[in-house]
Amino acid sequence: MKIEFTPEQAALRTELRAYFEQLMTPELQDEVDATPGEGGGPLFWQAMKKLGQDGWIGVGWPKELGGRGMSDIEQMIFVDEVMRAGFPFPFLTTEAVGPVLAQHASERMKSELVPKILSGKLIIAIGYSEPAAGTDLASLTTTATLEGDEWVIKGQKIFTSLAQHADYIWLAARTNPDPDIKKHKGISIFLVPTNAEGYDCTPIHTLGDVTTNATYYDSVRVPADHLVGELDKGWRLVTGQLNRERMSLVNCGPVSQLLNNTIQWAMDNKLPNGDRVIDQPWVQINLAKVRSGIEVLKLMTYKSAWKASNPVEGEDPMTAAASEMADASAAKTYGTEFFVEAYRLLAEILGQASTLHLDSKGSELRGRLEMLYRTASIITFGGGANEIQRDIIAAAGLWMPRAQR
Amino acid sequence: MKIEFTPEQAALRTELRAYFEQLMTPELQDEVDATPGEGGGPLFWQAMKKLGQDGWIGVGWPKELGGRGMSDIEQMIFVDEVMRAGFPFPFLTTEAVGPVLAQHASERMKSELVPKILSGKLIIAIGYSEPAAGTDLASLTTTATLEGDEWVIKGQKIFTSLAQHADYIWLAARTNPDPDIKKHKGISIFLVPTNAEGYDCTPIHTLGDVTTNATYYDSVRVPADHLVGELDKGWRLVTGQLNRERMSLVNCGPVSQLLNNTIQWAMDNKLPNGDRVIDQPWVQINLAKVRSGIEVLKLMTYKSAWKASNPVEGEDPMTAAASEMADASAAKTYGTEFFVEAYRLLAEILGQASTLHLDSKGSELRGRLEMLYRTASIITFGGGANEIQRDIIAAAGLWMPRAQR
Amino acid sequence: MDFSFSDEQRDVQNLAQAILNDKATPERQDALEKQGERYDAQLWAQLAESGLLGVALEAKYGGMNFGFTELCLLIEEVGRTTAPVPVVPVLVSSVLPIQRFGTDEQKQRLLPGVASGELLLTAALMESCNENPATPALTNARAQGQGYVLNGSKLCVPFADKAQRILLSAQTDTGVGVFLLDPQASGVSLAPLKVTSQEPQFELLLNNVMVEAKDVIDTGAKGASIMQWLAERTSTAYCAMQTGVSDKSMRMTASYTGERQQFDVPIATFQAVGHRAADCYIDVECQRLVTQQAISLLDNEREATTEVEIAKIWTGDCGHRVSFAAQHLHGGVGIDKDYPLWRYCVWSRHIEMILGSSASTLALLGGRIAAGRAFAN
Amino acid sequence: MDFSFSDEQRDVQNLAQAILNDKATPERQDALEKQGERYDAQLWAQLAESGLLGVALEAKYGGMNFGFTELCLLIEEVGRTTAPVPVVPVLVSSVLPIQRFGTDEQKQRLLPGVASGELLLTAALMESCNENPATPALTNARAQGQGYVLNGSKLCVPFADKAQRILLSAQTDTGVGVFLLDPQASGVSLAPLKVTSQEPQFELLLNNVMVEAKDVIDTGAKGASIMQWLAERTSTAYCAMQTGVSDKSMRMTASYTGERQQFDVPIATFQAVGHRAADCYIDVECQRLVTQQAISLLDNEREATTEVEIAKIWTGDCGHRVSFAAQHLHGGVGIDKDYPLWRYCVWSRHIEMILGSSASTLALLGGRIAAGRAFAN
Repeated sequence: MKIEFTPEQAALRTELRAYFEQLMTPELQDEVDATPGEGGGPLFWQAMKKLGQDGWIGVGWPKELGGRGMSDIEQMIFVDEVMRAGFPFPFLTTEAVGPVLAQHASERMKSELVPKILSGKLIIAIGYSEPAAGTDLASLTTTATLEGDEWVIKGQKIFTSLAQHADYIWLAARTNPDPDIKKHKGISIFLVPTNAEGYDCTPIHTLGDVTTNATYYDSVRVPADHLVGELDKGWRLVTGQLNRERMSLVNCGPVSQLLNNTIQWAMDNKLPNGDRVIDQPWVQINLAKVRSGIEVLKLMTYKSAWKASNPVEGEDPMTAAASEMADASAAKTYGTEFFVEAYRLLAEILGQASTLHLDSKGSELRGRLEMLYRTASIITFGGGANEIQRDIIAAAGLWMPRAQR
Repeated sequence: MKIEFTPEQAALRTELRAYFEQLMTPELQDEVDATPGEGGGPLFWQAMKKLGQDGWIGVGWPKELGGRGMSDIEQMIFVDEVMRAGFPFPFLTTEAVGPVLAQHASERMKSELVPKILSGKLIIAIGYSEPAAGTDLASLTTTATLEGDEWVIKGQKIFTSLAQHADYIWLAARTNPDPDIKKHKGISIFLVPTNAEGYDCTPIHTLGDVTTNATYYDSVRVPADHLVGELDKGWRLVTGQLNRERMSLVNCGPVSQLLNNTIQWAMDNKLPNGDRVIDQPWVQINLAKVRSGIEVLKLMTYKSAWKASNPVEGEDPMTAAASEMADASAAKTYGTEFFVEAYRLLAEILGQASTLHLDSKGSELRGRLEMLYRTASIITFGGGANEIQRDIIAAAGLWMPRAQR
Repeated sequence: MDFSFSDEQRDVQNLAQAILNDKATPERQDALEKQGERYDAQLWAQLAESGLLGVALEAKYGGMNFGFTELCLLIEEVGRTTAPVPVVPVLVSSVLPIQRFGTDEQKQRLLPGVASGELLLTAALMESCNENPATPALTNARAQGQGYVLNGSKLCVPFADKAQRILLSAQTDTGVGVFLLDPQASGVSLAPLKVTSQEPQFELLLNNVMVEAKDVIDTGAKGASIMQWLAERTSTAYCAMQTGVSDKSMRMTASYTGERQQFDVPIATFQAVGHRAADCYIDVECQRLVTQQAISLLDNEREATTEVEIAKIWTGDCGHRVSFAAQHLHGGVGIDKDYPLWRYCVWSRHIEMILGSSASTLALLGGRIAAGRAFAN
Repeated sequence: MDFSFSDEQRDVQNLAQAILNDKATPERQDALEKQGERYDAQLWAQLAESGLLGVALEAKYGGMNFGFTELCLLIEEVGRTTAPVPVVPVLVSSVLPIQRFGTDEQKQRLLPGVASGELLLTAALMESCNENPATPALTNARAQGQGYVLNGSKLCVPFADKAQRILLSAQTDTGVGVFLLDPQASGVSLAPLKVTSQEPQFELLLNNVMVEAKDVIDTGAKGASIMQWLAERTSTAYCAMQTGVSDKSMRMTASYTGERQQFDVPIATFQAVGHRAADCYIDVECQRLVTQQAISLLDNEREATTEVEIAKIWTGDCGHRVSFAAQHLHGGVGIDKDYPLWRYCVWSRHIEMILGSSASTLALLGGRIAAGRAFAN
């Protein structure tokens, strides 16, 4: 047991921090701030291209697929740093969908898409949720039917984030309508080009100004080889990456940076009586709560990365999988709820100034806290609602019996 | 709307506070401290007798039953003050069971027991819970069978608190064993004398040093007129007083007194650097959290008392009952969980000294915080587990549909 | 102890509900926001016509002659509908101190116009890093002739562009002065701000601005206590608004989760969902009670600093928790701007952060406790 | 980053588990408590025999030559069984500073006896209203001849009656001195205390007590840093114990609720019960991680004040929450002394309150942040 970075890991972190500080020019920062969490502007695409050239896309992909083959810990350091810098790196494309696509898509799709992903030229949006299928994802009703050598897709998806910048939708559709089979069977994954006929995308405006989309599939036709993996077995692809995705939602990079910026702000600003804001004991306590909450997130994410590369010898695979699942759910639940609390604790320090929008005169810390109040809830219900996560923890972490559902 | 005491109410409070300060002699305080929450010593009985003589038992009973006929607000002031003084007043006997007994028991039992209760000479213990019937009280299995003109009672109860000082057990038993009727039907209430043959009582020692009991009923025979109210309709008597009992669990008198004592302690004691304990900002914040939590409890209990005497004109009775139930459950849930938190916040101020038992050298504040750590959980699961209370709130307060159970 | 509403109070409540439910619909608010300004002049006129803008004004100024309690009933209903009308800045923060501390001339000049809806007033209560209007640090006033010359700045002044006068405090030679500033006066500049709640707010810059003698409320001796008086009423009025905001968010959530089906049942039947909503119920009840107490005490001009602080602390906590519970239990719908929940969320934040957060207020209350001024009685 | 245990570490863990599970049964603890003293001398001897008492001692003192990590593995298992043995006072608070800062003579005189189980040591870390042993306020020492004369008092000294020496700090002319006090010396009086955890503790009164030169560890220059060093290790060792206490409480709760039937189903199937247990799982995982980090850093003699404070904060919070969740979900059984949960609850409290609470530690951490010494890296 040695819970600190090795000298090599510390060096990688230093390298990456410097790299992203350079990458995030004030102009790029402004562009990114204007479309929170989204990217998609010209400077964003320019930075993506540079990242691709410098070999920073697909760092965790095996070398044979064109990646850097970094270990999980190194990869986590990369994620920490890119997120800390605030660059809207398209993780879903590069880390979640990308490697699966590189393994399971047809040869033609692979050879077309993988180079584009790795060179930072392609974003793929994920189309799972439907109006009546959110938490209960398996009840989705969008269908794909084989007609000749084409799949005909009919249905509607909501919260298809990034669709406005994407070339493809990674779409889950029902391919086996037999009502007698379990509803999570009979689902398949398709790559739907966003320029296909019958495809439509309309924005959904949200509280957090993050634009997401409703996407419509009015008999969209795609070639047979746009099916990814085996027919009717898409559910595995949907859930296969879940643990890692949950971990990535709660990365501690951004909140660490925000805490540090708030500390600095509270040191630099003065109260009417001449004391610094940070001289107020309640401010110090708020900061300390955030500081100690962050420490756990850091350790959770690093432990999970470490575990991925270091399976316990001789452990029963089912026990190992259950424990991994429980820990991912614990991290997701803790982290997402901690964020809500942390943003509040920091906003209290700014007081009413924390309600000033980043575009406003007088706003502080680039309006981050103002924006985060409006976006923090998304990942408590999204990414698998926290109720489901707690169900998983009780069952997989504590082996408690579950109610029939 | 005028949320402050009338001059008369304020005067009553002043009178009672002075009365109980006199009543609680240091000797009585010592006796009471030795058997937390329990009473039963010689000075306790002496004080009970005086309370009876001074007309302070049954203050809320109607005058025709021998009480003072006080309004609900006045009664709440009385409860506040007796609890603040720390006297282990037998509320269950005088306020919960007593009035029901005075209304529903047989004439012979009434004429025998009511005068004793009102003169402070009799305690009645409640026998509802069984080893397998706690939260699911209606599943109780103790039976009572009529043989000739006697009821024969067989079974076991647990957590029969105060049984060691009681002359009677107020016992719930199954009188209709028909498996086809709903399980909360077919339950009746009996008065079982603790000197009856076949009755046995053994102490259960608890974390909080509060002694409670297992009581055993090995074919205990009681005369027919020991049945209270109608046969098979005891469930109504069990649940009838529930709202008021829930409110009484969360009275703010004791915690208010404890807060004030802790404030005074923190003013009187000094740190190594010469500052008073209370000069530490984190101590002030802990105190402020408790202070603002108490304020709500005070208002909840007074509002509930006020409502009992002031039904809203023209309100639908079902709506009124639902709202009363939801508010009682809200108060019980909030109050019992707040107590756990409040005791912790105050104990942190004392630090390790809060782990010194009242019988120990060096203990502070009569060891109250030490003891309360060990007793605080009882009322989060007892008195209707808080899970059940939240179910009630969702259904009765917010009209949300419930799962089938 | 009397927790009931009088018949007159119920009338005020019913009248406010009728107008606001009818006029401040989500569709109407959506349309106004799209036009770029969250202010409903028509609705304001209608409230004036109904007499509600004068609910707490004396009859001689065109008011209904009721008190702070009745005013807060109106404000709670504004919270319940998130209606885009400046009830707190106008009817509480500026009108109440003028009616109590202003000169007869000021009252006659300004109050009837408020009651009739013809003019707006507002107050500038905040400076950068300074949320206590009783201790202005960035604004000063020096006597000149019969009047005063003001310099400095205020932040987050609501409706400053539409107000006839802006009530504000400034340091003077003798203490804290209270002034009625004409935003059209020479030397005043207003810069629009963009804030979470979308309330129109402004930064106010004062460069040698002349305030005439007739617009002075206090020159220094009593200014701090006047500002404290109005800050307590402003805080409490926002607490009343939060009651409406949180109560409605909670009820929307209860009803949405009763309809929304997942796993073939309404999600309200999952115990975790029911219990989270139950926690909201508890929070709202707690927040409502401490708020009603503060209102009642202030209405009777009792010393109520402790009780106002407690109401403020609960309001911040309850507003925050209920806002996030409602968003969470609604799922994606809760943050979709086509569904009205989001306005409740941003107003919860507005109220939470105004005139001190829960954390800063806890520290104040703690200080009062340490000074022996807030024992539990 | 390496979260694994080495084979040797697993051996220590397994050995500790085997002995403690076998000997520190609830029945055995019950019997000892009824005899009036929570100390299992037989078990202590057995731990000595197995070598575990010397787990962190150098081989030349009869130890296993392992470090703080391995010692904490033993301590966690003591927490998991609530075994009545003074592992922290003896093996951490007194043995570790002696091994690191003591003279060769002190080490040779005292450490082999600890490893063999023949003698106990302890430390007096607390005074009335003073939980920081690096700033002794009520105890002073003045030089006399080759030794020192001590006066003053310490509170809550564990096992003071059985210890050969009591390590303590006192104010000297030149700073904070560290001494090894003989509790049999003239002028020492011990008064037994009664505490929540039932650990044998004493008030220690010192009236002109002579400490010989050979029992002086530091006369003033480095005493404060020695006490800080040992306080960080003591805190962290208690954090490790809490991991065992909370983890076991949680697992007892999961298994009890899986068995206990109400409304004809195991109560674990109620979502509210499952979720409360899930929250315990999260808490225990968080507490374990920050504790392991603090252990690892201290074991490598890194500067770790921030990380120790964070571990202490989490430990207090987690200990408190898991204790009450476990009691609550067990219902009446949880507080019945015939079922072992209650011991876990009282030990949670013991650990929570020792050397500073979560609230006081948060304030310390906040101070470090304000001083620019605890940015998130």
